[in-house]
Amino acid sequence: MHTVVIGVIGADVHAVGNKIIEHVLKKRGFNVVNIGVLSSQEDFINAAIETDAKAILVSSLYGHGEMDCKYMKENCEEAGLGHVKLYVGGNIVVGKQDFKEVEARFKKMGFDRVYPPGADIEEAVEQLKEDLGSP
Amino acid sequence: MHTVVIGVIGADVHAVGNKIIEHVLKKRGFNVVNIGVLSSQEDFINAAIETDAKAILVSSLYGHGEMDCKYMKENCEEAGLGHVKLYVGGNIVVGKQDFKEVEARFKKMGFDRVYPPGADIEEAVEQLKEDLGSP
Amino acid sequence: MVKNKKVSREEFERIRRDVREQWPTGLSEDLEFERSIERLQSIPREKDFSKKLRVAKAEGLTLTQPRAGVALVDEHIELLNFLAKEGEADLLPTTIDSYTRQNRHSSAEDAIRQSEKQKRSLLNGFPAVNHGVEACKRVQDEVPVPVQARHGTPDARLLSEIIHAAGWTSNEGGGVSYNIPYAKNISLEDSIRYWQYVDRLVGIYAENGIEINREPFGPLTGTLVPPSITHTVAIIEAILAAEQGVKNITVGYGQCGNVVQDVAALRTLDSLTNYYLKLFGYEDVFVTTVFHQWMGGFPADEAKAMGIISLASAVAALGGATKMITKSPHESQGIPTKEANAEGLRASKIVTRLLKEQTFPKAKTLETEEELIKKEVHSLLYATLNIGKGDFAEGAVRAFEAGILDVPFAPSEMNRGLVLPARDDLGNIRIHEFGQLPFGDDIKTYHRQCLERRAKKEKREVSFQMTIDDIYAVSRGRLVGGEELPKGFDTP
Amino acid sequence: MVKNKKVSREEFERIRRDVREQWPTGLSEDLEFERSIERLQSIPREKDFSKKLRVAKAEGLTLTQPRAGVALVDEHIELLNFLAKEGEADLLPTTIDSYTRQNRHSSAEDAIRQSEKQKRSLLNGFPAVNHGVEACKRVQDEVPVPVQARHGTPDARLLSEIIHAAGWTSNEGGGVSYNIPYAKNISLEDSIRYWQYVDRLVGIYAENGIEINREPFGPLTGTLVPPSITHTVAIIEAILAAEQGVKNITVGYGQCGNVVQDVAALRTLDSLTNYYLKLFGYEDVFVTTVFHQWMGGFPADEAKAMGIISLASAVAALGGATKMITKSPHESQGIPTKEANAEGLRASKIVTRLLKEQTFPKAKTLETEEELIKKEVHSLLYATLNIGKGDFAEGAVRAFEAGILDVPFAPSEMNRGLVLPARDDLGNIRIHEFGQLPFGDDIKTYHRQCLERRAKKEKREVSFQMTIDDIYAVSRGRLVGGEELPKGFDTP
Ligand code: B12
Ligand code: B12
Repeated sequence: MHTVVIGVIGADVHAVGNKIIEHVLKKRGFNVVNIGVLSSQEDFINAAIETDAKAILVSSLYGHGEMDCKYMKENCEEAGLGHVKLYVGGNIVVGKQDFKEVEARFKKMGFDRVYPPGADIEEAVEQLKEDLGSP
Repeated sequence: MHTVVIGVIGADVHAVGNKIIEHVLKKRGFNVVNIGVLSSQEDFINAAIETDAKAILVSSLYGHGEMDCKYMKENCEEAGLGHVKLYVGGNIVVGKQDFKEVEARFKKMGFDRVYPPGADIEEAVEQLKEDLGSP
Repeated sequence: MVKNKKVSREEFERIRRDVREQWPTGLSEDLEFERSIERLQSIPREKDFSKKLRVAKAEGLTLTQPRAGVALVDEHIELLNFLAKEGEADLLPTTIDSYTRQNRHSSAEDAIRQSEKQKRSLLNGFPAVNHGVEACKRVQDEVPVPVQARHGTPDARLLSEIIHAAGWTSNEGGGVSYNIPYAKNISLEDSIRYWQYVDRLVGIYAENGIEINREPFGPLTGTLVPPSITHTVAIIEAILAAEQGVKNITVGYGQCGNVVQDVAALRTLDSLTNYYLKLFGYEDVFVTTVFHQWMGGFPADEAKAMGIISLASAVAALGGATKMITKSPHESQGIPTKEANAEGLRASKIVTRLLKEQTFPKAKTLETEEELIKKEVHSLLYATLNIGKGDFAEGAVRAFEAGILDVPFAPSEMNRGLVLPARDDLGNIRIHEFGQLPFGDDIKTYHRQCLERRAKKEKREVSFQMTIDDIYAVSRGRLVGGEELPKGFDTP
Repeated sequence: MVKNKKVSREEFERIRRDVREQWPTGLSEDLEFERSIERLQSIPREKDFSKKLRVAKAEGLTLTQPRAGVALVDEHIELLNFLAKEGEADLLPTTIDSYTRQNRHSSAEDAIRQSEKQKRSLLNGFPAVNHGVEACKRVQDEVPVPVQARHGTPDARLLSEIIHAAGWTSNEGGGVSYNIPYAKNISLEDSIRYWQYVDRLVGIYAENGIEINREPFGPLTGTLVPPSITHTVAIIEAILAAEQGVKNITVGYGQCGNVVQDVAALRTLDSLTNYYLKLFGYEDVFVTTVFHQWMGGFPADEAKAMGIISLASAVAALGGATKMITKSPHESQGIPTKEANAEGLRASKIVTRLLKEQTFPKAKTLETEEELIKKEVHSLLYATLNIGKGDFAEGAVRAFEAGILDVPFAPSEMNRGLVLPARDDLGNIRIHEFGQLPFGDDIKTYHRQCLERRAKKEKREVSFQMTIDDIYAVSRGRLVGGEELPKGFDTP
């Protein structure tokens, strides 16, 4: 059973998607560590270290995602989590922007997968399984 | 009291605006000859000749206005009505088009004034009074 | 004088020969019944209007249907497919152009040529007669949902022959509803006869096991027509159609604006039509209703138009309409682009689907309004039947002559035009000049009281100016014309 | 333990000194009461929130108000003016950014600098504390309609000081409603104390003849919260505010989706708030209501979003809401452009104005729903008061601890999160797991019966999956999640 860390980054309190993601991932056989809303990069990183997680799924809904995720990949690497898959999803930038560009921006920041607003979590689980392989 | 001919040209049956235009023009002191809907160019011209009208106000709502108004100025001139003011209003072309262009098209066809969809008839009356001068 | 009597098969065939001669496309062999019946039998159920309406009624759904039609065939098919896919339309129309509606097929022919040359539609609809059966078959075959002809044609005999032979399973219109708002000096006797022919055609198909949907045009002039007047015309046309053998009828109504009046109108339209059909012995007619989104002048602003479209959708869904004719954000400007048309459709669709499980609750005010509509319709139908000496066809002709039936703002000279409507303080459409409408004093007093309440509120007399204000009101963002809002509270 | 007791002036002044030190802008001399009172007295009536609400209530109007806020002052003023002019907004907000909401003013400062550099707003709102009184005065002065701060700040003391000193006449929030949905581990005792301070500030202005409007945040998580739960929180906050001297309160409610439940909710929100304020001795509080357009997930399609926005507007108008918070066609995507925001506003505006004269009719189903909501609110308030030993402040804290008050999907650890809602067969929000809610068996049985009806229809058990389906439903174009429509009847 793979362990994954999920949470909502920054000063963001959008809790609904987070609760559903937890529910779906558990149902689909993951060991889910949910650090909830209002989580800092450190919270994510510490949780991943403590639980030996294989992936971190960052949610950002409220628009400050770009600022909150700055240097997250670098910080992960510094903490020895270079191997951990880094996903981000939600409404990760301010306003309605061309998703292709947004995706490119976040990929450049080191995220492995970037999801547009309202992305289907079931589909994301398939990709997660692909990326992580069998446990 | 100036006499003006009003009506709706072509195979057009939109009667509501026509009835209101009649009401407003009468209230504002015109002698109104209303030939109603489904009127041909000849109907307009004959009515103007018979009543010695100073202006013809063509309504076209249904979209065929451009075809129905073809050569109307020329036909007026031929009938000795070159001096009669020619106005057109309503939804005079098919679809939502840039009104500046539409206006230019109809002015080129010889119309003195061209009105956009939903034009305020009270304002048009002011312009009519200007154009015709005191009776 | 025209009578509400089934046209004999011999008579029908006699007229038919002349009708088919009206334009070369009428002579196509596809119009022979052996061929057309086979064609109609081959229509799959998901493209069959009657069948889709039956499912919708059973499921309590309100289906969406736009207006749409352009001059050329390929472009028209593309347009309809766009509306099915991007607009998620449940049903599709083919709006017929205005030359065809007046049987001016050679004007239409010119316009087709010009449209081809200029590569844009110069017609406000699809000239189905000019294009003929083959082209109409393509429309039916290449579009994924049921298609209906929608027009405004006093004499639609050839048009109807062609579209049904092509496999279209629904046709809008009627001898009154496609005359009074759509013509100037065609006699009602004539137009009723023309439409008896159209209905008889559908009846013949019915005898051969093919259920074609027919839809009287509900809103008439779409301009402040009180529900009882449009209902009466719809019921008369339903009866005339049923007599000719039509088995699947959709009666229509155009949004008035007061939600309670609208819901009352939708509910009574269904119940009264069923009641009168049965009363006069037409037992096996399947009745559905169609709600037309606001049929009067629209505001120029597109967002506001979307507001009206969605509000209308809520009323249709809560009122239980089986389908709804949608408008677009371009309504006040001109025939919509396909994109604008699809926007109107999608806004409509989500509202009807969100409200799918819900109905407007029974309430005292709703009951009162329903009772009023019923009483008025009873009066109008009684007087119509009376002046027709027991016959609804003759009755319709004579009732319009006498002003017993009278449609506000109609262009037809067959219409007396003595009735003047206006809104009351709540936005209900009431009558302030009754002309020759055969209403009792109780009804008249009620209307007057309602209007007096408004007059008092607005501190002015009930007058024609009030009616004019009401005609403009919606396009200016209000329902009841006249009253000014305090500064800072109205549109800037 | 926090008590529902007016904060003494000395205590207030003592706290005030610390509050003003939280960020340099707090030390502005404009915050001195002599200056701020003078400032507030100079606000013209057309820019005064309370006054405009009073007129709206008297006229039976539903006013429109968007969400809007960007990082920089000039851009923010431009945005608000655009929404007033092109959006015809009756009232304006200033939505505060999320760093400020968490009192992270130095993060906000960074983001302001970055926004200046990148020439686009990197903040999801206007950082009013960082900008300070002078800038906020400009907002008030350069915008033509009343302005309100809208945020989600558990500790909004400095923010509130600054905006009122700048002349803003309304402030949203409350000790419960700006904690439970907006925080994770701030204690309710703290947030209630913070908001007592904010209310006391408004009370001091009231003592000086200045009526400032306060608005508890109605929808809470905006996610399937049954009306009785949001109503109870609103009423508690109204009482807490009144105790501190607030005289003008707007209680709020977020659209559920079933029209009858929504209208019942709006009507009972008004009557219950007035009832309880009077019952507890707060006689002279002027109460209005605000309806929030659908607060859950929106569909991505803009036309469909417009449909929801307009439907919500119809409900608000018919339900008699005094104002309405509007959404935009960009809702599902991100903070709207000003154009998209204005579109939502205009669609909303026309619907509320068209329906201005109308109200939803009294009906049996409406009464039943109203009775249910009342009964539930009575139970919740009774239990809250009881556990608070007669005190609503202490009661609120202990009720959340005990799960007597419990908000579905809230992020706060102060919230038990045991309640699970789901829609019934008509789309009403019901409860399927009650947690510790103090409802009697009659209420619980009623909810369960409603849900059973749906379960039967959908041929499955009432479960968490049903709740999830309902959370997604509206964004997928349906209200009740789950049930499939026959082929050809749903979104392609
Ligand atoms: C009501 C209506 C109908 C009613 C008309 C009833 C009747 N017999 O009168 C019915 C339902 C029958 C109808 C039928 C059709 N209609 Co129609 N109809 C309308 C609608 C909704 C309102 C028109 C109206 O009465 N407005 C109120 C009056 C007071 O305003 P008005 O007519 O614009 O006139 C005022 C001003 O424009 C101005 N004015 C008018 N003429 C002139 C002339 C001069 C010189 C001046 C100065 C001013 C002026 O003053 C008038 C008084 O204030 C409009 C759309 C809209 N405006 O929202 C479509 C509209 C006009 N219809 C349209 C069409 C296409 C049709 C149909 C072909 C098909 C259809 N879509 O069903 C048929 C046509 C039948 C035919 N042969 O003509 C289109 C025209 C498209 C275009 N030009 O691109 C419109 C714009 C709708 C649309 N967007 O598709 N329609
Ligand atoms: C409900 C809601 C709220 C509630 C939240 C209650 C709560 N505590 O949970 C309340 C009312 C409190 C709220 C507040 C605010 N909100 Co809000 N809110 C919404 C809304 C309407 C729905 C969110 C939701 O619950 N959706 C349902 C869930 C199931 O979907 P989801 O969250 O999108 O998550 C799913 C997918 O995105 C995906 N997913 C999410 N994360 C990830 C991560 C990965 C790795 C993967 C694979 C998938 C994935 O899977 C999830 C499950 O299916 C959205 C708009 C919308 N979507 O329609 C705005 C929205 C998110 N909010 C927004 C904003 C700005 C705010 C506020 C700042 C201000 C405001 N406008 O009032 C505050 C923020 C407070 C804060 N500090 O965070 C903006 C964000 C703007 C932007 N990014 O440009 C939005 C988009 C609205 C808008 N258009 O302006 N909000």
